[in-house]
Formats: sequence, structure tokens, C-alpha cells
Amino acid sequence: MATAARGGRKARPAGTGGELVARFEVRYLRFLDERGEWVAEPPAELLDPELQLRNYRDMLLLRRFDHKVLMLHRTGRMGTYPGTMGQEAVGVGMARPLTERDVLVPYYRSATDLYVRGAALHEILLYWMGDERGSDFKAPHMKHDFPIPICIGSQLPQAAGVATAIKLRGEQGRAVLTAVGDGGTSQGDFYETLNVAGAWNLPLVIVINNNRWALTEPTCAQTACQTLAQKAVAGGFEGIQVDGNDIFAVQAAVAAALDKARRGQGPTLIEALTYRLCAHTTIDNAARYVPKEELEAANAAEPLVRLRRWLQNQGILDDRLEAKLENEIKDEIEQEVELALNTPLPPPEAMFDYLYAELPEKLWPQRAEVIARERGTGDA
Amino acid sequence: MATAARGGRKARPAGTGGELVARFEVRYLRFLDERGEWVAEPPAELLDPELQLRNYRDMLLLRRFDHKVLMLHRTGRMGTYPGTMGQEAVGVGMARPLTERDVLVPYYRSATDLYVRGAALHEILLYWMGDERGSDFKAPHMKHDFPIPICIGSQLPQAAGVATAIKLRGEQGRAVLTAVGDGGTSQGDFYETLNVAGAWNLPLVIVINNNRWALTEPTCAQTACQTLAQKAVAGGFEGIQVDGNDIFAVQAAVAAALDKARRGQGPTLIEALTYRLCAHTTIDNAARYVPKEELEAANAAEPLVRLRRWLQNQGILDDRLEAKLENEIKDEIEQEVELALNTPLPPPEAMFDYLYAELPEKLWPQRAEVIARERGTGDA
Amino acid sequence: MPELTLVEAVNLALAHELARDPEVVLLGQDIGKAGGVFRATDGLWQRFGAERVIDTPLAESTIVGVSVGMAAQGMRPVAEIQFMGFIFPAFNQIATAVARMRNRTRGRITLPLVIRMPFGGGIHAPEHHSESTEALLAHLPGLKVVIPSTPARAYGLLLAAIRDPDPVIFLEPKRIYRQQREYVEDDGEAYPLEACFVEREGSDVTLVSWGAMMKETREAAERLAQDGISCEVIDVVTVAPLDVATLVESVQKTGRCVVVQEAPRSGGVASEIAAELAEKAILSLIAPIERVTGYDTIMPYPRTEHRYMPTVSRIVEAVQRVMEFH
Amino acid sequence: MPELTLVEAVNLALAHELARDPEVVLLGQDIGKAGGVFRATDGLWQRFGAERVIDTPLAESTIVGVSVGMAAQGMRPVAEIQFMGFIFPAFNQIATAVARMRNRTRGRITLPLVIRMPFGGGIHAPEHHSESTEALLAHLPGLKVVIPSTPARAYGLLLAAIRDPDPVIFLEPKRIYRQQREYVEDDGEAYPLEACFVEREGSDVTLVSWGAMMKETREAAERLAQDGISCEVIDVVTVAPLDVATLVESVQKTGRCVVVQEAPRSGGVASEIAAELAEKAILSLIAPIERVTGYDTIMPYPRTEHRYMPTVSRIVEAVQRVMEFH
Ligand SMILES: Cc1ncc(C[n+]2csc(CCOP(=O)(O)OP(=O)(O)O)c2C)c(N)n1
Ligand SMILES: Cc1ncc(C[n+]2csc(CCOP(=O)(O)OP(=O)(O)O)c2C)c(N)n1
Ligand SMILES: [Mg+2]
Ligand SMILES: [Mg+2]
Repeated sequence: MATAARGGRKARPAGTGGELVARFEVRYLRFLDERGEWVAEPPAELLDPELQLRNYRDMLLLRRFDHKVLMLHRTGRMGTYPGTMGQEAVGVGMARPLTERDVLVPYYRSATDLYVRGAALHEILLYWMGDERGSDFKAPHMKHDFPIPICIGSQLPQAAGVATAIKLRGEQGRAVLTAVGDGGTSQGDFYETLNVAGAWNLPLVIVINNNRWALTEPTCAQTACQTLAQKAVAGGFEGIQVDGNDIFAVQAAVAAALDKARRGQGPTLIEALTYRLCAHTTIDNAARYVPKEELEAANAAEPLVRLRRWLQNQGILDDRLEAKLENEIKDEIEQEVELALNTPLPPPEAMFDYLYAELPEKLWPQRAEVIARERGTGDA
Repeated sequence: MATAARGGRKARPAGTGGELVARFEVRYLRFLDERGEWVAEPPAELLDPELQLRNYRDMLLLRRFDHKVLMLHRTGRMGTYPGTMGQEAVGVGMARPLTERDVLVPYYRSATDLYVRGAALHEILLYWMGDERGSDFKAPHMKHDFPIPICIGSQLPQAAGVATAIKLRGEQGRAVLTAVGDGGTSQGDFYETLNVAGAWNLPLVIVINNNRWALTEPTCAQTACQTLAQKAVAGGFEGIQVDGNDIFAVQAAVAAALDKARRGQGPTLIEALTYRLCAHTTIDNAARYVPKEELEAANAAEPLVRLRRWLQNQGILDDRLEAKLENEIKDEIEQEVELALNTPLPPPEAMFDYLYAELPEKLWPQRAEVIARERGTGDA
Repeated sequence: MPELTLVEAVNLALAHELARDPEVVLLGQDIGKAGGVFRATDGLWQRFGAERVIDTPLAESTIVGVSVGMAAQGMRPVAEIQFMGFIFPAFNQIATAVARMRNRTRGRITLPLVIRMPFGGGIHAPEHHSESTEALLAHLPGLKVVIPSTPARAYGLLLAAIRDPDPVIFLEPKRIYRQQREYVEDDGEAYPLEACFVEREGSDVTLVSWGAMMKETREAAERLAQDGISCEVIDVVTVAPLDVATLVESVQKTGRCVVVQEAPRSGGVASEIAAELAEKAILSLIAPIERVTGYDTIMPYPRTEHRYMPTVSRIVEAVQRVMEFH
Repeated sequence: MPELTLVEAVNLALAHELARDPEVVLLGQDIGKAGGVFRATDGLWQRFGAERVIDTPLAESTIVGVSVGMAAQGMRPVAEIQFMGFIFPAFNQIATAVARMRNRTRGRITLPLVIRMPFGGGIHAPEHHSESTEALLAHLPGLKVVIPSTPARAYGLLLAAIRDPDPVIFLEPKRIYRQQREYVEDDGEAYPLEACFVEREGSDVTLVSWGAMMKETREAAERLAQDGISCEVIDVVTVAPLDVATLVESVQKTGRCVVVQEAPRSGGVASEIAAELAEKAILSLIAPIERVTGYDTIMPYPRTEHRYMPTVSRIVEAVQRVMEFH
């Protein structure tokens, strides 16, 4: 980042100096490199073949899903959709360590973590097709998980509130996991959340999906910080940077942070460095602004290939299994897409029936009108 | 602060570790201790007797002014007023290094810096008596200085905007100085300002008047940070802590930071550690919540006495000069108070005449009505 | 039991609910040990502890955002915003989450939370401490905006607000926090949330108001009664969603209406009331609906705020105008 | 010169002012190299450089707050908020500074700034991308809220907004960003800011609207003309402060009025218009003022947003009702 040289480590005003009163550092975690080789030893429990096969399968599914959604969009059957291509290790790695008792407060580019958490693909599809019912997650353990928030950053104080409830009730072994994009770290709500999470020592884990772009703006347009993890210093707690294309690093960091939170030891900020290999959304053309060389380099570092290499090297994955997975995945996606496409519209009164527990009298005529209009003719 | 142990320096999640990628530190600056003795050598230019006598005189005036306002309030001639007792070194020390070309964007407890900057006491009084004209500073060099903002934190992005204008216009040798309370550092606008000031490398100096209280809440109710200066790490630039009761430290730090800003070298966050020796405002009773021992300790560390001791030790100040200063100060205050008290109300239409450059037609009847009403009878 | 002021009735209702329901939690700036700047939470921290009466950082977006999260877990947070003028940093949380969570999740997550704020002018406070921006909140579907005008109503309505399964904005008219005393029984009886109070019956003209302006409205009705003009006085109470039926019924009887509002005139709640009545009671109206309101300007600072505030005379004159209209 | 769409006219006006006045600076998210999500600033970064067309961090409070500071220095910032649904993080800056700085300083500091925002529904966008909350801004004294409904008006009004010495909220009806083409001369001629456009004269009923709903309103007038009903059509343009005089004059002529608004019904600008007309034109009104509006609910997501949007039929039916009223 061009601005890093302006960072806190440089340039004290002339003639000051002074006594050292506080010191902070940010560390970077990575286990598996681009070639699928270890650069450090991951926690032993992450070496479980079944776990990593599951991770791989979900990442692959999400990659295929992304493509499928793009196709649906191109054929006019899908609304605006924010792809997750290239960022699968962040979503899968963060959601995997959740227990059913934890709470997930996603951000908007969260199909990955929502899926791993238990949301059905057709729910995710319905939401982005423009149907509120997509947020009514049917998995029982997702009862308290938050819906997708479109307003960038607004979910974070809410996640802190869930964590506050957990803390006030003295519920042991529960934590809240939330996410935000690199662009979202510019919002006041992001910082206020860091601050209150620190002040109240909340059981909260915040993952930054630093995919290097906020719509058309690179991260250096957002901030002079050389890491986003260092923003945790403003909250008075730990921030850590991980290789967001290394599922081992993401999962290890999030698991440890959730564990720490569940034990009442407070919040953690985790910056996962990855890359948005797709456009911002299905209606964006990233080629207009993403430098080609940067994209090529990012492609070479992407998360799926390196996990595949490692699984192959371990003898856990071979071509036959890969083909089997692809088939399974295709079936699941096809079925879910069908489900979503065949979901009839909700009744017209639905636009009133979830506004309040009981509809206020002032709105009764309006509700009656939309029902009558839908039954009648006219261009309504 | 009870929460400091939870700070960023402790407790990494088990099993992570990782490579060190960034390191930050916060330093604390102080020259003159409670006894008026040097603990470090200040910049030579600050040893100028005339300068320090002027600093002393202004601090003393502000102390007396504070008391006068309290008396006015008790006798019903003054509105709610936020005292500055104990915090004079922060206000005087920060405003002194301003040049006429710089811009001051004060916070609400800013009588000190506004006075040093050039606002007349009667303007400050008028404002707090509830008269908008108090913000129409008459000193020509204050034309661009901002009025007192009541909404905590809101002034900060605006200060960044002034700095942006300076930068875009390439104006050399101009900087913006702004202030905020410790409580104000909890607001999203505070952090957004750090972020944009860093990202755009703005000529901006932010002083935190850390007087340990935000209304009835101690600083530890705001944050887990062991210093507020460290919040600059989230903006990617330098934060420094100073002894806010040591005018040498405040002035040196602010002068250096302004200088750095004027040279295009970016923003600085300065946390001035002081103590609110008065109540929150004239309608507050701080005895309800401020621990007595803490207040006593703070009294012993206050800024005026230590500067007086130093001046006396230097032979710059003696009893005769002190008495002369007190008299001058008394006269100035009395005159200004009279001016404020004898300022007639503005005409009734004033409430419309500064809303827009030209009053929209829709409001003409309303304007006519307030004029007619004031002339007529009735309880209006 | 002694008679209570409005702010004491608020305190009583908060204490009642804290004692009754362990899920009720208060949070806000300076509400703990210090009991709040208006002492609305006086003694509650001492009685219920720092985990039920929580001092927050000075950050309104945090206060409301955290309340959303707590409510989503089934708690019943009652947030205090110190003055209504400081609601704006929290406006995003209110507009994009508080008002929408039930709808957004098709009823899966609901937010039984209350946001309390003192509001209104006339207490000689600095800028932003005197505003009445209820219309901004009233325009957001998904919220209920409730305003008491007497101690008993404050008690009964606040109980209702806290027990309501949906978010309620509870605006407290601080000018009359201590102006009137009234016997308030701590009986735990909630008042209905979505109903106007017809507090005085009359036949010539319907006077409609809410909050602190009820004081001037009642006085005007008294004064007019002496001139033989019979006013029906209605306290709107819930400014959104409005109980239009009660208002229409009254105007169908009286044929005339004056709406009194402290907020600036344009786009205020009075305009909505006037629009509804002009539509639904048109055949009964024998005079234009007058709105006696604050002016379309920024609330003047204390030295001249009296010039802004609607007065008894202005109400009386408006009634006289509609009585004379033909 | 080819005919322009509304968004192209916006672009043209921005370019004109950037070229004319070195103090004009644009800032917002993604407006630079990328030209904005709707391409309203297309090519301007390339033409005027990164110091005149500035990409900001993703922080609306910063965008508006920084604009305040720049304007206070005499620059003329034109801020873009990507969608009106994202104005709320900046609401505090708007309510406490933008609308008040001139008044607060008795004219010492003025804020010649513009906040542009695309608004309104019907483009199948996700939540918060379809809102019409002009009434919230219209209720804040000190602001002007301007809404164009044709390419030529967009050009002329945006010039006026940028040159205005006071803050102007400029709301762009994105549903019609590309729906109509019109010849727009780049003559630098600003339109008046505080005047309604009476764009079609008629004698039976006054149709009042603004922004994208002008399209349905015009169509309704056409359709009704075929049935022999003569509609006067008024584009309000500046929803605050309202040009009440022009509206009253029209209704005094026609005796009937239907106001069409996309925003939710309660507390919308239509209510203010209805309240003003019901008061000032009461002796002329021969039927109730009908408001054809969005519903008092949260804008449904794309699959069902069509159910929310006011339609030509609803307008036609309302006109038929007021024509038949007696
Ligand atoms: C408050 C707000 N402002 C603007 C937008 C428009 N917007 C949607 S996504 C986006 C970029 C987000 O970038 P980032 O936070 O990095 O997340 P990413 O898209 O990269 O996952 C913007 C500006 C929004 N949704 N919310
Ligand atoms: C946005 C906002 N919220 C609340 C308040 C009410 N209030 C006024 S001063 C104050 C405390 C400020 O504390 P701090 O920032 O430490 O400044 P200090 O008073 O100590 O100078 C509060 C809560 C306000 N003015 N603005
Ligand atoms: Mg991103
Ligand atoms: Mg303080």
C-alpha cells in the first residue's frame, strides 16, 4: 500500500520523544502456501482428513454455486448477487468452528459462511432473487443467526449486542462471530463496535474479509493502515492477520478466537487477506478497474487449488473422488436452484404481515387494498 | 484503567503465533512536573519568559472566568456552562501555536482555546447565555474558525474537510487544529476522522482533552484502551500522549504536530492527560460521582500552580506582578461580562434571517408572524 | 403514596418492569450510578445493579445497535438517548435495523426494545437539547412512536412500550417532566398503545396535540370555555401509527379542528393529521384545519426560544379563526 | 448534440460546473475512475483528475462531514451518496451541521454544498436501494430538497443547486435515469430552485407529483384526457421549501387535487401538500384531496416491489373518485 510509509511507526514530531508507555504488534498467520506446502505447522486437529475433505467439498460447491448464480443472472432469473469466488477459505474457515449455540452475524457477501453454517442454497438464492423469505433460515440452530444486512457496517454493533446478551446472562461457551469487508472498516459502526467490544470484554469475533476491493476502490483508498488488523488497537484488544486463502490459517485463528471468547476472555479482530476473484456483483464489470497483473497474481494464490494440492499430496483426494464430489455438488445446486425458481410469490399481504406483531388499524385499508388489487385487474 | 490488562499486548489465541508484520508504540511527553521542576528539557523556544508569562496570564484569566461564570449562573444570569477548570494548559497550550492562517475547529468545552485564539469573552458568554451571535466571532483571523459544536464528535469530520480543502488547494503552511473529549473518542465520527485523515494524509491535528470524565462516566467506561493516543494506530498515523497539566508538553507537542501538518507530513493525534476539576457543567453536581481522593490527587497535579512555581523560581513572576495580573484580569472579565449582559435580544426575525441566503417564500408568513407577535400583546 | 411527576412516573415504570421481568435491561449514557441527567433512572442502578442498568460509551449508534442485538436474543433493552437532538448518530441503526428486523426475517427475529428520549424545548438548554423531531421517526414504517403527556400516562404507556413485542420509540416531554403531580398507582397496568385519549369532550372544535403542548392546549380549552366555546381535547399519544378513527369521529362531531405541535410546521405530524382529516372528514368540516406549530426554522437558543414555542394565545386565536370561518 | 438521458444530463451539468468553477469538487464512493455505480460521473475523473473527482472511503458520515469542512472554506463540494438508503450514517452531519451552519454562525460560515443521491424503487435492486425518504430531509429547516423529473430539469436544477449559496439535497429518480431522452443544451442556464413546474394545463383536477412518479402521473393525465377529464399536471421539483403558492393557484382553478408520491403514505411530502391545500384552498376544494402513495410498509424486495409502486391505474382511479365526489 502506497500509504504504509505514513503509518504510526514513522515520523515523530521534531523535538518530542518521550517515555514509551504502550506497545502493540500485529502478527500474520499462514500454514499452507500457494503450492500446498506447509510454511508452519497447523494445529493438529486441523489435519483430520475428513474435516479437510469437508472443507474442500464446501469450497468447491461454493465455487460452482457462484458460477451457477452468474449463469442464472445472465439469463434473467436472478437479481444482483455478490459473488464469493476466491474468498471461499474465509467463509468456510470462519463458519466451520461455530457450534450450534454460537451466533453468526454475517455481512452481505456471506453466502460462504451462511452455507457452511446451515443455510440452504435456495434460501440464499431466494434472498438475492429478492424474496424476504430467504432470511427466514429454517435450520433450527440458525434461529438466532442474523439475516444478510445490506447496509455496510451496521451489523457490527448488533453483533456486539448479541454478545452483550450472552455476557449479561452469563451463558458459558457461547460466542458471536461476525464479518465485514475491507471497505466496511471505514464505517463509524465498525470502530464503535471495536470500542464497545473492548470496553465490555465481549465474546465477539470479527472477521474482516479483506478481498482488497470495496466495489471499485482498492483498500489503499480506504485507509493508510498497513494492516487492517491493527485497528483492534483502537479497541484495546488483539488483532491478527491471516492468509485468507489458507483455510488452515483462517480456521485455526477463528477457532482459537471463538474459544477465547467462549471462555470469557474477550474479543478478537481477524483480518483475512484474500482477493475478490469475481466482479463486485453480477451487475459489475471488474475488468474496468482491476489491474490485470494483480488479478493474475491473485489467481495464482487462490484458496481452492492449494487445498486440492495438499489433499492430493496426502492421498486424501483423487480424480475419482473429485468427480464424485463434483456430481454431488451439481445435484445439490440443481435441486436448490429448482426449489428457489419454483417458489411462488408470497401473498400480497405479506408486505404488511411482518411489520408488527399485530397490524395497526391505520394500515388495515392499505392491506385490504393490495389484496384487492392483486385479485383485480389494472396494471397494478 | 481496570481494563488495560485486556489490551492488545496480551493473550494471543492459543496455537497461533505467526510472523510479526507491524509494530506500534505510544510515547508520553512531559517536561514540567507537579512541583514545577523539569523532568526533561523542553524545546528552547518555550523557555521564553514573555511567552510563559502570557500563558500564565491566560490560564489565570480562564480560571477566574470559570469562577465568574459559575457565580453568574448561580444568580440566574447565565445558561448551562461547561467549565474548564483544571484544563487550562490543554486549551492554552494547544491554541498558542496556531497562526492566523490556521483553522481552529473547537469542541464544546473550548472556552480556553477559543479565548487564546482571539474570541472575546463576551462572545463566549453570549453563546452560553443562549445567543447565536456568540458564534459570530468578530476577530478577522477567526473568520474560518468553527463555532462551538454541541453534538459530540460531529466537528471532527468537518475539521478533516477543512484540512482537505487546504490540501486540495495546495496551500502551504496552513493546518487545522481540532479537539474532542475522552468521551467523544467513543463516537463513530472520531474514528472515521482518524481514518480519512490517515488515508488522505491531511494537515490535521486532533487534541483529546482527556479530563478523565465524560459527564458522569470515567474514561474506563468508554474504552479498554490503556491510552487514547493509541487509537491513532487505527488511522495509520502517529498518536502521542502528553501531560495535559504541563503547558510546555502540550504546546511543544501541538506546535510540532502543526508544523508537521503544515509541511504536508500528515495528521497527529495528541492525547492530553488532565482532569476536570469542575463539575460537568454549571447544572451538574460532580460530588455525586467523582471520588474524593481522586479529585484531591488531581488538584495536586493541576496546571496553574506548577507554572506559577516555575515562573517564580525563574524570577519571572513575583507577588506584585501576580497582583497586577489579577487586577487586569478582573477588569477584562468585568467589562466583558457587562458587555454580554447588556447585549439586547436580537430582533425576532433573526430566527429566519440566517437560515438561507434568501428566505424561501413559504416562510414569509411565519417571519411576518413572529414580528407581529413581538409587537403585539398576548403571552407570546 | 405521594403524587408523582412525569419523570418520577417514568422511573416507577422502569423499576416496575426491572423487578417484574429479568429480561428488562436499561442502557444509556450516565444512567447508572448517576441516575441520568434528568434522574429518570434515579436509584435503579443501586437497586438492580450494574448489569441491569448499564452505562454505555458515548456513542448513540452503539447504544441502539447493541440494543438490537440484545433484543434479538430475547432480552428487553430499554435504551436512553440523553436528548432527542442526539438521536441522529443512531438513525442508521433505527432506520435500517430497528424498524425492519421483524419484516426482514419474516418474523424470525423480533425486537422488543424501547428507545426513550427526552424531547422538546422551553427548558433553556443549549442547541440540540430542545428539538422535537418525532415526525422523522413517525415516517419510518415498522416503528411505534409514543408520547405521554401526564404522569399516569407516562407510567401506563411505558409499561406497554416495554411489554410490546415490537420496537417502541418513547418520547418524554421534558418541559413537563416536573410540572404536574398526579397520583400514580404502581399497579402494573399498561395503557393501550395505539389509541388517542379523548380527555375533554366538546362540541365546537376539536383540539389535537401531544406531549408538552398538551399543557397549552388544555389551557386554551379552559380559556375558550370561558368564552363559551366548547373544545374537545384529544391527546394523540401514539403519533405513529396514528389512531385516525378517533380523530375522525371527533371532527365529524365538531366540524372544526386545530392541531397543536411544537415541531416545525412543514412535514410535521400535524400535517399528517390534517391531511387525513381533510380527506376522511371532509363532509363534516366547516372550517379549514388550522395547525398551530413551531416555525420552519432551527429552534432558537435559550435567550429567544420563547419566540419559537407555540403559546396559549396562538391556539386561542386559531380556534377563534376557525369559529368565525364561513 | 444527441438527446440525453436524465443521468447523462446530470453528468453534463457536473462537467459544466467542474469546468466553469475551480472550487467545484465531486466526492463519493466509486465516483472516480469507475464513474459511479450509475455512471453519473462517467469520464469526469479522466477529464478533471483525482483532485476534482474524489473517491472517498466507504463512510457516508465522512463524505458529508468532509463536505461541510470544504464548503466552509469556500469550496463547492458535490457529494454523492451511492443510494439514498445509505444516507442514514450521514444523517447526523446533515441534521446537526449541514442544515445549520449558516444559522449557527449568523451567516459567518455558509455551506454551498450539494448532496446528490439516486433514490426510488422499481429497478429490482436489493434492500435499501429503493427507498424514497425525501420527507425526512424535507422536515429539516435549513435544507433545500430538489428532485428533477426530466433530463433538461436535471441539468438546469443541478446547475442551480451547485451555484446555490446554501446546501441543497439533490435527489435523482434512478428509475427514470435512462427512460427518457431529451435534447439538453449545455448552455449553463440554471433553472429556478424554488418553483413548481406547471407542465400541463387543465381545468378539472390538479395532479401533483415529483421525481419518477411524474411518469405515471403524466400517463394518467393522458389516459384521463381520453375520457374527457382535463388534468393540470404539476411537477413540484423542490419538495422543501414548497412552492405552495403555485399549488394553491392551480387548485383554486380546478377545485380538485390528487397528489402522487412513491414514499410511504404517512408523514410524506404528499401529506404536507394536502395539509397546506386543505387549509389555503379550502373554499375552492370540491372534493377531498387524494393521496396516491406507496404503502406504510418497508419497500418489498424485488420479487414483489411492483406491488408497492403506485401505478397509473391507481392515479386514474383516484382522479375518477374525486371527479365523482359530491
Ligand atoms: C452504508 C452503505 N454504503 C454504501 C453501500 C454500497 N455498497 C455495497 S457493497 C460496497 C462495497 C463494500 O466493500 P467491502 O466492505 O470491502 O466488502 P466486499 O464487497 O469487498 O465484500 C458498497 C460501497 C452499502 N451497501 N452500504
Ligand atoms: C452526540 C451527543 N451525545 C450526547 C451528548 C450529551 N453530552 C454532552 S457533554 C457529554 C460528555 C462529554 O464528555 P467528553 O467527550 O469527555 O468531554 P468533556 O465533557 O469531558 O469535556 C455528553 C454525554 C452530546 N452533547 N452529544
Ligand atoms: Mg472488500
Ligand atoms: Mg471528558
